[in-house]
Amino acid sequence: MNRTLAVIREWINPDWARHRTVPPMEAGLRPNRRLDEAHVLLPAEAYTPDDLVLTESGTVMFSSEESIFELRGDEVRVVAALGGKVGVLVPSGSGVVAAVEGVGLVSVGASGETEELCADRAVSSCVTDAARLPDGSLLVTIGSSHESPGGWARALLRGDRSGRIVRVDGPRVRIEAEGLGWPAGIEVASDTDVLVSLSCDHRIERRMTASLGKPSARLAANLPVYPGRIAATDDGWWFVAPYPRNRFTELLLDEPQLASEMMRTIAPEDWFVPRLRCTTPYTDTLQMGQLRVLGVIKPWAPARSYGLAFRLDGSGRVAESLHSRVDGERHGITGVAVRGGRVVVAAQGYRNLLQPQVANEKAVTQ
Amino acid sequence: MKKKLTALLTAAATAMTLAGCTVDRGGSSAGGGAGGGKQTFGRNVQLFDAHKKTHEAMKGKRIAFVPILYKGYNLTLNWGSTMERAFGNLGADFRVYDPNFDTDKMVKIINDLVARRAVDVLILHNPDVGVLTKQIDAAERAGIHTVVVNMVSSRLGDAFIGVDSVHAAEDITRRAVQDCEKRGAPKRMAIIDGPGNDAASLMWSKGVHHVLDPAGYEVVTTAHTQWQNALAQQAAASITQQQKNNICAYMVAYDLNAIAVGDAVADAAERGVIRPDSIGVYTMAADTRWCDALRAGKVTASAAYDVQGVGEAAVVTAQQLVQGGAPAGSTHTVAYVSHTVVDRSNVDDTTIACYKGR
Amino acid sequence: MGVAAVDARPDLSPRDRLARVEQGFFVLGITALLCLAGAVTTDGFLTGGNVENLLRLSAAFGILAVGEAVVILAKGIDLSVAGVALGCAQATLAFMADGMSEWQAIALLAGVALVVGVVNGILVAYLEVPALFATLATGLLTIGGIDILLLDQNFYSLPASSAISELSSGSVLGVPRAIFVAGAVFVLAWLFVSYTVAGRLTRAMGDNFDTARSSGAPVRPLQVLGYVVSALLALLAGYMTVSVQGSVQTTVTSFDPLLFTALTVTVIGGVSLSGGRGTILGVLAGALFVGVLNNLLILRGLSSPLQDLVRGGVLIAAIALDAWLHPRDEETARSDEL
Amino acid sequence: MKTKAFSREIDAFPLTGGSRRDRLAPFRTLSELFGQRWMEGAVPLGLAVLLSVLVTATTPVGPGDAPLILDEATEKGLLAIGLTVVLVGGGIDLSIGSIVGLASLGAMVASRAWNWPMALVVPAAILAGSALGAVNGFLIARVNMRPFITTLVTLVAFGGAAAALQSAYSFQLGVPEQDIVWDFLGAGAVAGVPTGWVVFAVVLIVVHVGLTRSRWGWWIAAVGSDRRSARRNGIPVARVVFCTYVLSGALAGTAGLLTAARLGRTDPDVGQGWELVALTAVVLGGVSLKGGRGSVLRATVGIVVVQVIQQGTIATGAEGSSYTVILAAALLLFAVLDLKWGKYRQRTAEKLRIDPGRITLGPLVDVTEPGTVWTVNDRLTDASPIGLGKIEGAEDCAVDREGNMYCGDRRGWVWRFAGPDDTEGEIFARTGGLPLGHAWDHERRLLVAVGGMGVYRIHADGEPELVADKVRRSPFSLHDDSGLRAVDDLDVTPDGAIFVSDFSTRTNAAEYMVELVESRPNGRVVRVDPDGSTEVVISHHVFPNGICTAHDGRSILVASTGLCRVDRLWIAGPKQGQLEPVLENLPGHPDNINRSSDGNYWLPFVSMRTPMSDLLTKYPAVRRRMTQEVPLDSWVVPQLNVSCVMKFNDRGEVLGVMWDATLRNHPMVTAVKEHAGHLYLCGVSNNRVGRLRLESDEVGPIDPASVPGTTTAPSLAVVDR
Repeated sequence: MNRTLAVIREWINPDWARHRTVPPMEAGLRPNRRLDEAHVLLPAEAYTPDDLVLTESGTVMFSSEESIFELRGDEVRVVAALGGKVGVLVPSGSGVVAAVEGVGLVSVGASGETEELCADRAVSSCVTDAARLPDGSLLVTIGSSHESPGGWARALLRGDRSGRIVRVDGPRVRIEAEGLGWPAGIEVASDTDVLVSLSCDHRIERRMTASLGKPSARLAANLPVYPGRIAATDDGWWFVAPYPRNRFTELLLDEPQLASEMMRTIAPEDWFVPRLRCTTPYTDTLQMGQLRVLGVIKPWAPARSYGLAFRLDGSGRVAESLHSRVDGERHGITGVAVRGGRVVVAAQGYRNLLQPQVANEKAVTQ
Repeated sequence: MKKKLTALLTAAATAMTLAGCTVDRGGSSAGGGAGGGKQTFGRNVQLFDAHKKTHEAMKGKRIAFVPILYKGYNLTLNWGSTMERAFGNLGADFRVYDPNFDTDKMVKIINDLVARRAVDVLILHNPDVGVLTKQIDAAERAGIHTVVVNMVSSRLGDAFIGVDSVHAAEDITRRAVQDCEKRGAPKRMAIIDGPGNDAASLMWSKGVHHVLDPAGYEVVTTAHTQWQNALAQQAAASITQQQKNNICAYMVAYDLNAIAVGDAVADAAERGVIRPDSIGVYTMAADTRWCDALRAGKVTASAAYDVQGVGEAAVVTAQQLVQGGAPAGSTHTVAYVSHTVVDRSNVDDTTIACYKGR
Repeated sequence: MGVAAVDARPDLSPRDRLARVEQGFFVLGITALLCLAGAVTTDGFLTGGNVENLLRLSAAFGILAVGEAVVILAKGIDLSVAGVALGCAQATLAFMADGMSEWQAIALLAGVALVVGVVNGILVAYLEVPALFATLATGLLTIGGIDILLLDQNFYSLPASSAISELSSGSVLGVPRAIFVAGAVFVLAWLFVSYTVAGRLTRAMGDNFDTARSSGAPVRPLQVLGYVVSALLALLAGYMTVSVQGSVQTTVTSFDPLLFTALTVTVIGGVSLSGGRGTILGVLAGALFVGVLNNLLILRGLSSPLQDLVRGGVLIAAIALDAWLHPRDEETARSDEL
Repeated sequence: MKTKAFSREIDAFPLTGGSRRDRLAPFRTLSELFGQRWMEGAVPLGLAVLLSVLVTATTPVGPGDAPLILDEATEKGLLAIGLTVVLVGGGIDLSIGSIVGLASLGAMVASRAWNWPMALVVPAAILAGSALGAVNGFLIARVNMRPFITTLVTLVAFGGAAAALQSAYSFQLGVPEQDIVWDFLGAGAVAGVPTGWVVFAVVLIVVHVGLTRSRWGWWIAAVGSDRRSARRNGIPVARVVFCTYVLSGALAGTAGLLTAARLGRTDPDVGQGWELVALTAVVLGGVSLKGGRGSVLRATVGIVVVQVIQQGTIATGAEGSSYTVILAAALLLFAVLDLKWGKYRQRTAEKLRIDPGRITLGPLVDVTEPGTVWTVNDRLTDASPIGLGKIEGAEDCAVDREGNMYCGDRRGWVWRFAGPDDTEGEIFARTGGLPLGHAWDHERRLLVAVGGMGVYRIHADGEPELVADKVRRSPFSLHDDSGLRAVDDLDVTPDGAIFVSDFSTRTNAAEYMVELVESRPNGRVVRVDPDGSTEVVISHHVFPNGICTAHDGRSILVASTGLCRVDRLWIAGPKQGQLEPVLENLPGHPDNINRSSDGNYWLPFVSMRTPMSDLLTKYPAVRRRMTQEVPLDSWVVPQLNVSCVMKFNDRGEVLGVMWDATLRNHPMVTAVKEHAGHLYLCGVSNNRVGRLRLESDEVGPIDPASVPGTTTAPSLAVVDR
């Protein structure tokens, strides 16, 4: 019924028509090839890095599949093998705190000794990000209370708004905020408030630590991507964008009947939703722009998977961005770590760690 | 293109000649008149039989009253209500059609009624002498009786009922002359009438001149107002402004216009252009609003005529035509109702003055 | 390549030089001539009382002409002014006759006029209906609607004590109140058109709608404002007419002489129908000219048909002069500029 | 009359498996309807007639009132015709009401007061009207005054003149005497039809023919639509505008004469308010207010509707001014409607142009599953490229006996590569369209299906010659589908006729993606007779793409890209004119079929079916929203970046499939030609033509390039492998 109403409103006055649109990548997000030209740290296709941490000693600890690895120089060693899929890593002293699917929060020392921090059911599944507050407690974001971390696509299609923010202080666990659209990243912004990136709403909000339930100010809204984890730097915050927004998926969200039949009859990797990587071209549906003409796929074609990490400055303006466009394959950036001017991103889609040349360094090599 | 056009024209022309033009002189069908040529009553009748027969004659007869304007116009409202009461008692179907002061629409309504033969007696109120000629012919051909009120039209219907406006004009003008002599005012007057070429204005002017000319009075100007108060008021204000006390009376053809002229004169007096009560306002007919103006001293006197009487006479004539049985258009009569001069002194006790809309 | 010195101003043809002169002064000159001719031919014309009476009679359509000028400056036209003026005046008297308090009736009818103005504005600005048909239709709707819904009398007289009748009687600072009110309206309109942002933008919008719109002027609300102002001034003019006449008859069509006079006053005053040109002073001059003309026609005792004929002839001459002074540029002439 | 090769056209609609209701494309038919020229005034007209039906339903106005209504309508109709002509010429004439009054009173005064003979009165009234019109015309055309304010002033001036005339002669007008011409005009009849009606009908026909089919009429429309360009084209603008006002005056004069004869009214306000009625009628009829557009017929319907409304108000005896209120409301409503309708008609037609349909496809074969005949391999990867970097999008190629390869190019050229190792190549012919399918005819001359232009034969010197680009237009089609534009593949049959597939009668060859998304049966297969005449053989086919004459020469194979199937059409023998399925439910969308040397057929796919694209075929509404709201680049289509080449035999068995798993060299193949043991792979969006060496067991004795049945081709039964 509301469709005929919308048609009538548009007939009376064309400006009243409201259609979902995806904003273009412009200004700060102007595409470049910095991810495609970034240094590759790991051997190809060896690991699927999800999140990473830069330790004081200059090594890179990253989580892959069910264990945590440490990259020193160019050789990799296993720090610890945990019982479930390892998600987010948070630096704590010389070691890290890791969120393990099915187990909970586990603290892992530099030499690999593991100690279970909190096994409460609230933080045992679908932990997307965590941040350590100045007072020592941990703030953990739960993507959705019904889904596993891989169920982002189903949550998006179903319009699942059961995401939560949980405060973990030692054994005690308290649910701070509920009803969020897949919160995918959290970081301390200042001593009184934190930044939360809401993936399904394409928004990044600044919330008071005291009252996390109430949204206070938004740092950036209507982004052309689904924002992910956050890494604070001195001049702003680095954000990753694992999934780009696709205009046809937006249309799919308006057609519940088609979406439910798609979820029922088609395998999840063939759903027409944004993904970390494009695997099998043979069963993968194409959009007109992605046609390979004279052997070349145009970089500005509509994206099913995209590589993007961007830095917001204090006022919410995109200061800098790293791109791997549709004709590249370094897509699916899920983790970022910054320490002392060095930025390293984890490209889960490309199954590698990338270290883009920082602005000054790039000027030298050009 | 040329060829097509010429072919078209020749075809049209031949069609014309072939078909032959027939002139429909309106057919001579006398039309079965409602009365059917048979008198309802013989020489004498039983008491109760008369009552029954009258009702029978009138029962179910359709009577239509088409005034110039009905809604809110006291003159026609008065007639309409009288007819409604009378025909209602007799069980006749009486309806009023309001053309809202639009002659075009009045003509259409009459055409519609005659064409659909939806009426037996037509009571018409003509805005101008020559307007209803064709309509009355058509009505007679369709066997519909026509009664015309207000103004004699050149095509006489079955009957005309109205006021003897020339005689009334003469009476009121004599009264004006008496007032002027009493005051010793100058022998000059002004006439304010309607469009100026309609019968009412012409008869009013003729009546006034009948009295003024022999009395040596001079008519300063004759202003035409299309019966619009705005124009009457503007004319009065301008003439008063120009003549000041050089005239002694306004002869206004229409009572509503007279009120506007009265206002203008009162206003001029209040602004000191003329001495108060130095100019009289005389008119014809007197409805309640005119009487209020009279009591307020804005107007002087009027030749009031029996508006109620016109309504009653129309009802009576309609019944006679229905019972008379003579076919429509066979008899033509002209009849006048009474009128008398009314001023502040005798307005309260003359019955025919200050007629109301009900 | 040196800069070509543009020195000699292009010599203006007499017609262009005449066209640059403010049309208002031009018309005032002709009015003065007409007064002279009138004074010579008809006695009792130049008397103070007659001039005052003349001004009082022309106050009503003067105010109406100002409302019309504001709309025409914005390249629109408002044919509903007569309908609003007479309709609302009749309705006010009808309510007062039914015993409603005067101020309440006036407030109610002001609301009605406002609604008609806003409807006109929306039709012309947002639905982009040609102003000619929209206002013609709303004028008829107003007067017809009021006639059906509210009026049940054919003739209403104005109670002497009412504020409306005060409008035209008595005097303020020695000047009769009617003329004072009309003067005030003219001054306010002049200030609005010359010195307020809205006024200037209205003129700009009339001159070139697309440029005004692309330079950020709120064109559509301005058009609505223009029609609302015109409707309210029409209401005031209606009350003025009724107070001068003292009574009102309800059998009147929308093409009433009032509308026709207001339009021709505006056009004679130099406010051209193609918008953007003309001043309030011009409208004042036009109003005086038509007022004097009417008065002379009445005083000469011409019958109303002859008056119409003469007035028509004079106005055709005036419009022809205006067309000759400001010729329509064939290059940019668009066929739908009625 | 040439006997048609096929008794009747084959309707391939049942192949889509859709019900009869799916055959009708509601939105697209609406879009075509809106696009028609006569629709311009249709909707306002339709609503006006609806309004009159409503009035007749609710009020006692019935057919009985028709004569009354028509009497009034014909008189005011003359005014409406005059006003329409003026409006079309870009002006407006409000003074017609007073001209009627003046003419009517003038006629009566002339006949009754001045006792002129009727033979003088009638022309005098008309001349008086045109003279008054001339006054208007002079002021507006010569003195260049604004039409609205001028005619408003003349309305009042002429009204005053009429009143003055009437007051001068009000006495003598009183008594009408009988006059034969007067009665004929008023109540007479011509062959039973009242005079007024006949006059109106004649005027209507003359003006309508004049306005629409004569130079004079076109000039008026030109001046009305764009005054400046009319003037620049040498049209005497001033004279044309002057004539419109004179015509309007004359018609008003005639109307005055008729109403004087019929009603004989002598009051001064004859014709008052008539201009408003005429204006409303014209607007109701849908005549545009901006000039240039409008027809007299629509104005006539408008005037009849207005009269019906008036008759309604009179019959019900409604309030006095209710008629003006209804008229004003109708004027307003129809002015808004005319505006909105004029503005949105084109936009709606454009928006509803693509109307996706529902097609049912079988279950999807999973090509990634190892072990089936479809399993992905990389046999095509190492085909040696010809014309790498020079060719841009060769959809098909043809190889002659000497091994010279001719292939198309998206820029409209036909390349020629002499022999296998010539990488330079030269432009053999320039066609100016999109050369798609290639084939050799009997005399070994190259036939090319040029997208957007039709079927061309290219001679040895590279000179293209048109073979066919026109088909008889299908009987009940709203839009013109006689052009042969989206031709894709063709082949020659033994009797010399050319069968060519035209995949869409709606879009052009370059917009094939619209057809992919719409999947409506817009395509057809056309037979081009040797003498050049064309006839549609298969109609209502969904995206017919590949055409290939079978080895037995008695049937042709038709591949349908949209329905992923291949069918066989018998063109000779007992089952002539029958369509039977050969391959169904293919995993991809088939493109050009070609014969192989071992008696089988090569069939490449232009794209592979994916689960999502199959699901979308079941949701036409979503696809329509996609085509309207989502930009072209984001339309979801089957996987066009990947395809394979398949070999099948006459009984429809898949013999082998070849892929390019690396997706580097030949990811998408649209046509395959076999010559001398090598396979030439063409791709419509590829920058090379691949030349693949076949294994010896795959090469047979038949020369695929020659038309089967002309050389001694072995019969069908023997060949299968």
